[in-house]
Amino acid sequence: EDIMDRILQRGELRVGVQTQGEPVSFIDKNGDRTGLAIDLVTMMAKDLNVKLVIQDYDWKGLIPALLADKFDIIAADMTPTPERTAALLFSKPFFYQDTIAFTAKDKPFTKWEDLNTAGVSVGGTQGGTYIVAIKEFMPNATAKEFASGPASAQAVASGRVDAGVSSVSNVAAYSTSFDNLKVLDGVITREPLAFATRKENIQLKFWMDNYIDLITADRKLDRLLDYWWNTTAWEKDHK
Amino acid sequence: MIGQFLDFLGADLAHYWKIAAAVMPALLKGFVETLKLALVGILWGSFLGGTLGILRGQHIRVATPLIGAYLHLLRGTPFLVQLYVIYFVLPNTGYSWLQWDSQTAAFVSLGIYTSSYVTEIVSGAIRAIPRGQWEGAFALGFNRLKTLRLIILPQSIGLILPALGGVYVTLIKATSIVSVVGIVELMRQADISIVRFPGDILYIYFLAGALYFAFCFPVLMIVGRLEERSKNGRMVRA
Amino acid sequence: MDGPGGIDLSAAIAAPGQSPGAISIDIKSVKKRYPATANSAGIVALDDVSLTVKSGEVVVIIGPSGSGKSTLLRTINALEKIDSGTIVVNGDVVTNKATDLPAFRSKVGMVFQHFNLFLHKTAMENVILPQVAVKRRSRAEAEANAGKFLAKVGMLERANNYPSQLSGGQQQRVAIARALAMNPQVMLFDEATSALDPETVGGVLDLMRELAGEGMTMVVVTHEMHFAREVADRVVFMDAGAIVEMGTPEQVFRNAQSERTRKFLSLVG
Amino acid sequence: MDGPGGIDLSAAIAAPGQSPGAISIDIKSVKKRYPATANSAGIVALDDVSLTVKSGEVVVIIGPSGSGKSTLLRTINALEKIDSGTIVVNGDVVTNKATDLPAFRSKVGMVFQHFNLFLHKTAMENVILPQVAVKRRSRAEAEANAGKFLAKVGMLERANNYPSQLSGGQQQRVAIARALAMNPQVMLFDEATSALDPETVGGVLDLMRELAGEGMTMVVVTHEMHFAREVADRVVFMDAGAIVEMGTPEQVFRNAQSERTRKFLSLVG
Amino acid sequence: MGGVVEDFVSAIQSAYNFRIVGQYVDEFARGIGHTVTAAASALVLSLVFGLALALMRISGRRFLSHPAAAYIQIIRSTPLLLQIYIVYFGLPAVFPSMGRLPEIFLGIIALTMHTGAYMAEIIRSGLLSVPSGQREGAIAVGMTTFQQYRYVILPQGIVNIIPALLGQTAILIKDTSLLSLITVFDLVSAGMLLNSDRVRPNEAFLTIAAIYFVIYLLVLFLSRLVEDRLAGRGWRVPA
Ligand SMILES: Nc1ncnc2c1ncn2[C@@H]1O[C@H](COP(=O)(O)OP(=O)(O)OP(=O)(O)O)[C@@H](O)[C@H]1O
Ligand SMILES: Nc1ncnc2c1ncn2[C@@H]1O[C@H](COP(=O)(O)OP(=O)(O)OP(=O)(O)O)[C@@H](O)[C@H]1O
Ligand SMILES: [Mg+2]
Ligand SMILES: [Mg+2]
Repeated sequence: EDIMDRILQRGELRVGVQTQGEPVSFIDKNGDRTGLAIDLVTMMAKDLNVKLVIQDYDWKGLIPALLADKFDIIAADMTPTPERTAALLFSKPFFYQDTIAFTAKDKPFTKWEDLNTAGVSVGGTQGGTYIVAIKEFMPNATAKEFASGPASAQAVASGRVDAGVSSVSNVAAYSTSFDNLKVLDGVITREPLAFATRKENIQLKFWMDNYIDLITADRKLDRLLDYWWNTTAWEKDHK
Repeated sequence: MIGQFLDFLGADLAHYWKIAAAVMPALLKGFVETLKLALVGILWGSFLGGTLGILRGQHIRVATPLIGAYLHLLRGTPFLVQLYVIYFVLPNTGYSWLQWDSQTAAFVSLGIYTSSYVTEIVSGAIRAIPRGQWEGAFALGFNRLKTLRLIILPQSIGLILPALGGVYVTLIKATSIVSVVGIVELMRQADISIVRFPGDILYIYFLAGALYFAFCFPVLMIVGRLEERSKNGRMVRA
Repeated sequence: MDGPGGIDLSAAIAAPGQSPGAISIDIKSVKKRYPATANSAGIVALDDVSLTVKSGEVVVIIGPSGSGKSTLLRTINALEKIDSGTIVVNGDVVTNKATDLPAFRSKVGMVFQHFNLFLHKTAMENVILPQVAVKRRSRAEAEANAGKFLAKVGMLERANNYPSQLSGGQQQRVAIARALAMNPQVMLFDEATSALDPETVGGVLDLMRELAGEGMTMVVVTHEMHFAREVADRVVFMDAGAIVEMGTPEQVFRNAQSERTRKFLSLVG
Repeated sequence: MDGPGGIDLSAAIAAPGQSPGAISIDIKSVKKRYPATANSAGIVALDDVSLTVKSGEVVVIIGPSGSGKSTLLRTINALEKIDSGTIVVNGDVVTNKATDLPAFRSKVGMVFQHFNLFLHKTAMENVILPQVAVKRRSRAEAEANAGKFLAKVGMLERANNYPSQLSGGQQQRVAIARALAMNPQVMLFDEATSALDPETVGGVLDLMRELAGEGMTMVVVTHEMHFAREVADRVVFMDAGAIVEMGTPEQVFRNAQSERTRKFLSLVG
Repeated sequence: MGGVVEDFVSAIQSAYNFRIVGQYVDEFARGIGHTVTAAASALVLSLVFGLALALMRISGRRFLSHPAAAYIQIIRSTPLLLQIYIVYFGLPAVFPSMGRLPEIFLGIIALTMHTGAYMAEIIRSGLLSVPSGQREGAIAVGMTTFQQYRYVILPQGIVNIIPALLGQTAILIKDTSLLSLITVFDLVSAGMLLNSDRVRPNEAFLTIAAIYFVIYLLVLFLSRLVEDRLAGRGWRVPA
């Protein structure tokens, strides 16, 4: 029996998310879960005529839960790396996110390449691709893995590490919260974001690919990106 | 950190007030969830641990080593992994009755985890009661169960309660791990709130800490009182 | 003894169907071995011991430390399992697996060297609890009984004290009241006075003397030779797990047959 | 006593500068009150007690339970603080705050009713430890000494047993060896035999008798009237925190002045 | 026959792939190193610190016992996570020279402060469990207070609480995983790295569990050794 049949029979699309931050997936001022990824899966469920069921997991639990069939797809900032793609099926990327670096205002660095120096410590989030980026693009610096993005930002702000690496959107949020942070010039890497599902759910993967093609074609995706990403329009509704 | 506190005393009171107002509802919701988890863990863990502890306190040939293995296995592995096995691995065994939702899995694993500590405490306390108390009761015609219920347990309770207090507050650490199976308790609510206000990470953890304190402190106080009572009162031994 | 001693115990003693002179305790060829453990070699604590006690009789067991006196006494109410032999007490075959031991033990009173009062209960409650829990008496009846026996041993005034608030002699008297309140057919005493200071020993011995006088069947392990001489109907001398000498106090103390007995008596007397 | 007793103790006894007959222990007007607690009223344990003990003298203290015998003995080596009065032992003013109590106590041997051997050490190590830790003797010297005194008390064969593997009498003999190995100027015994069974009491009393014979200054609390009569140079009878009677054994046992003493002796004798 | 064995091996390999775990040997070794270092140092330090607190509590002097009691109560009433963050972000703010101490060092301080409070309560009960006669025996032979503890009270008291100390040590070993919050790469971090790189939760979680369990068994074995040594071949015969 195919996964799509099961979703239709159940009448539920079960989605696993994590709370990685604005504007991809977060809890807004009203206590509602929202963000770009959430809007996307909401649209998917609506177009399938099924109910959307969202389950929130800690990063440690997200992959095991998907593999144990607790839900159908992961809608989080999960990058389809070659290793992961060997174990999961990813949809086409629906979005590319820039990875950048930030530091404290009193630090002498101006562009991210300055960080690639022996003795410089750079913080990122555990198990995330930011750490991979630090190790790959700043081999001379020391990578420090924090449990969460905010912890790494706090560490930069309080001088525990020299700089941090995160997504453009996260860094934007950190710079408004800490008044002594600055963004370093240059984009370190671009991360594609995609939905993931279990290996055997082949039809669901194709369905998602097709769906992304469709909403690209009819520009619904562009409108969403304009709202969530290219402008700050979302802030007055949710912040 | 100290700087933050100085700010707190100074100009930024309004800022902290705003953050507290924004995150407290979520934290309180998480706190209720944490209390629920702790309570279930305490009840199940005490019941299961009490039963196993009583059995282990008796020197029964097969039960004692078996319970010992149970206890060491649970104490030797992290709660995170126990939870993982119960929620993610057991369902793959194919028995439908092992397919628990995250709430049930969390309750079951917290209960089992707590029981491993309670077992040790109860069996230790029972063994600490002088043999003469058993013999005195046997000689009067008490059977094993009656002796336990009327003589041994009432006397060991003074040893059990203080130690239980320690376990109950340690259990709190475990409740913060169940977010792995998708339960949003206090620590998870704090983490989610921090994503909204990344600049106030310490302050938000501090607020969460205050809520934990509101659970732990009374538990330890009550236990301390009970300990004092069992010392001062009638239980003075020669 | 400082309490009033005027209450008659005959109600507590006259066990149904036990006419004085009938055999009350019958111990036949009992063997008991403590197996070796990591720290100690195995030991034969009782080596083919036989003894009968008649109803109303007072048998006193004496002997050196480690000779098996306590072990023998404790086998009578099955606190120790034996390896072979039989023990019958007033018709109950103690050594029979089918025997309901708790029910049987409730008919045998035992008094220990270290009293073994329930530490979390007052003197009064120590006497009430077994009556209610084991004999299923009503609380009112148990209380009345407890009052009676505590008065008997002179402990009524201190009925509300916890064991830790009583002297050794006082605790031992409560322990005796607790045993008596169960209306035992037989009383067993294991060095009931050796944890007491010399002045209070007297009171407890007086109480035991009084019980004996009222016709209670008693087996008493003691180091008090005066008491043995004066109160015993029969004296048993044990050594190394065996009964070496047995007879009237006169026979054992004046005219012991074995060298071992004479040596022991010379050291202790 | 079953061990060889032929070792001379004079080395352990002759305290420098203590000629026989000089005052060794001088207790003057000592008062001691245990304050009231939640569970008990306050009690005057020692009420203006004075007593001198000469070097080489054996003083035996008798009296009913709770009369203050232990308290008096324990004040001599400052195990109990006193409220007023002075105590001087061989020139050390025990009641002076400046006195180095540990150093002083190492010159006084004390033997307890419950032995208080270190449970986690063998008999041998019990005797060695205080010599090394307190007297700072070399291990070799301490071992030689320990062997000597264990032999003296007849416990050399069991030197490697833990206290829990020894009978009461054996433990008490080790405790005496432990005290003697410190070369004390004075020995204090608090009911050294009352936790022992009657047969083993003899051995320990023999050992104390021997010590007395060799000229050790001793203060002995005991319930053994035979021993008091035979060994004491002086007998002290205490009641309710006060010394009621004091004199030679003859005077106290045959010819007690006070009614209380006579009553006590009639009950215990 | 061979077929059956192969089937069995491949069934196991699909549930737990040794080859993949083998590729992370270096990471696990690094994680074990940090976990063991942190746990062992914090164990020793918290025993010393706990002993000091316990002695203060039973000293009978208010100016010692009250602060100790308050400290113990407060530490036990607040989450370890908060204590770790306070030490990590707070300590360097007070002592700037500590700003660049290795994270594991600060982690050990935090674990010691936390575990010390629990150890204190256990040690206190152990000290109180030594019969008063033992102390009197020591006093009477002229031991100073220090010698009484050193030679008599501590050796005996510790034997009584070895099971409780073992239990607390088991908790401590697992608590070291919280140091990953402040970038210490521990055993759990190694597992989580495998989990997010390779999407193989079984390999991650079960390996962690097995290694922790081995460490625990070693500690259990050590505690038996200590018990045997202190308890000498059976001085503790039940009364
Ligand atoms: N639970 C036990 N395990 C092993 N050996 C035991 C046990 N109880 C008693 N024994 C041994 O059995 C023998 C008889 O012991 P028992 O207690 O009957 O002697 P006793 O005559 O009562 O001595 P005492 O006068 O010292 O009380 C002794 O050698 C004793 O060490
Ligand atoms: N630590 C204490 N606190 C309060 N009261 C005490 C304490 N120790 C002894 N007493 C009381 O002081 C009095 C004298 O006690 P002490 O132990 O000196 O008597 P004793 O003559 O040695 O008696 P026994 O023969 O029973 O040993 C008793 O009433 C006793 O209850
Ligand atoms: Mg006995
Ligand atoms: Mg005394």
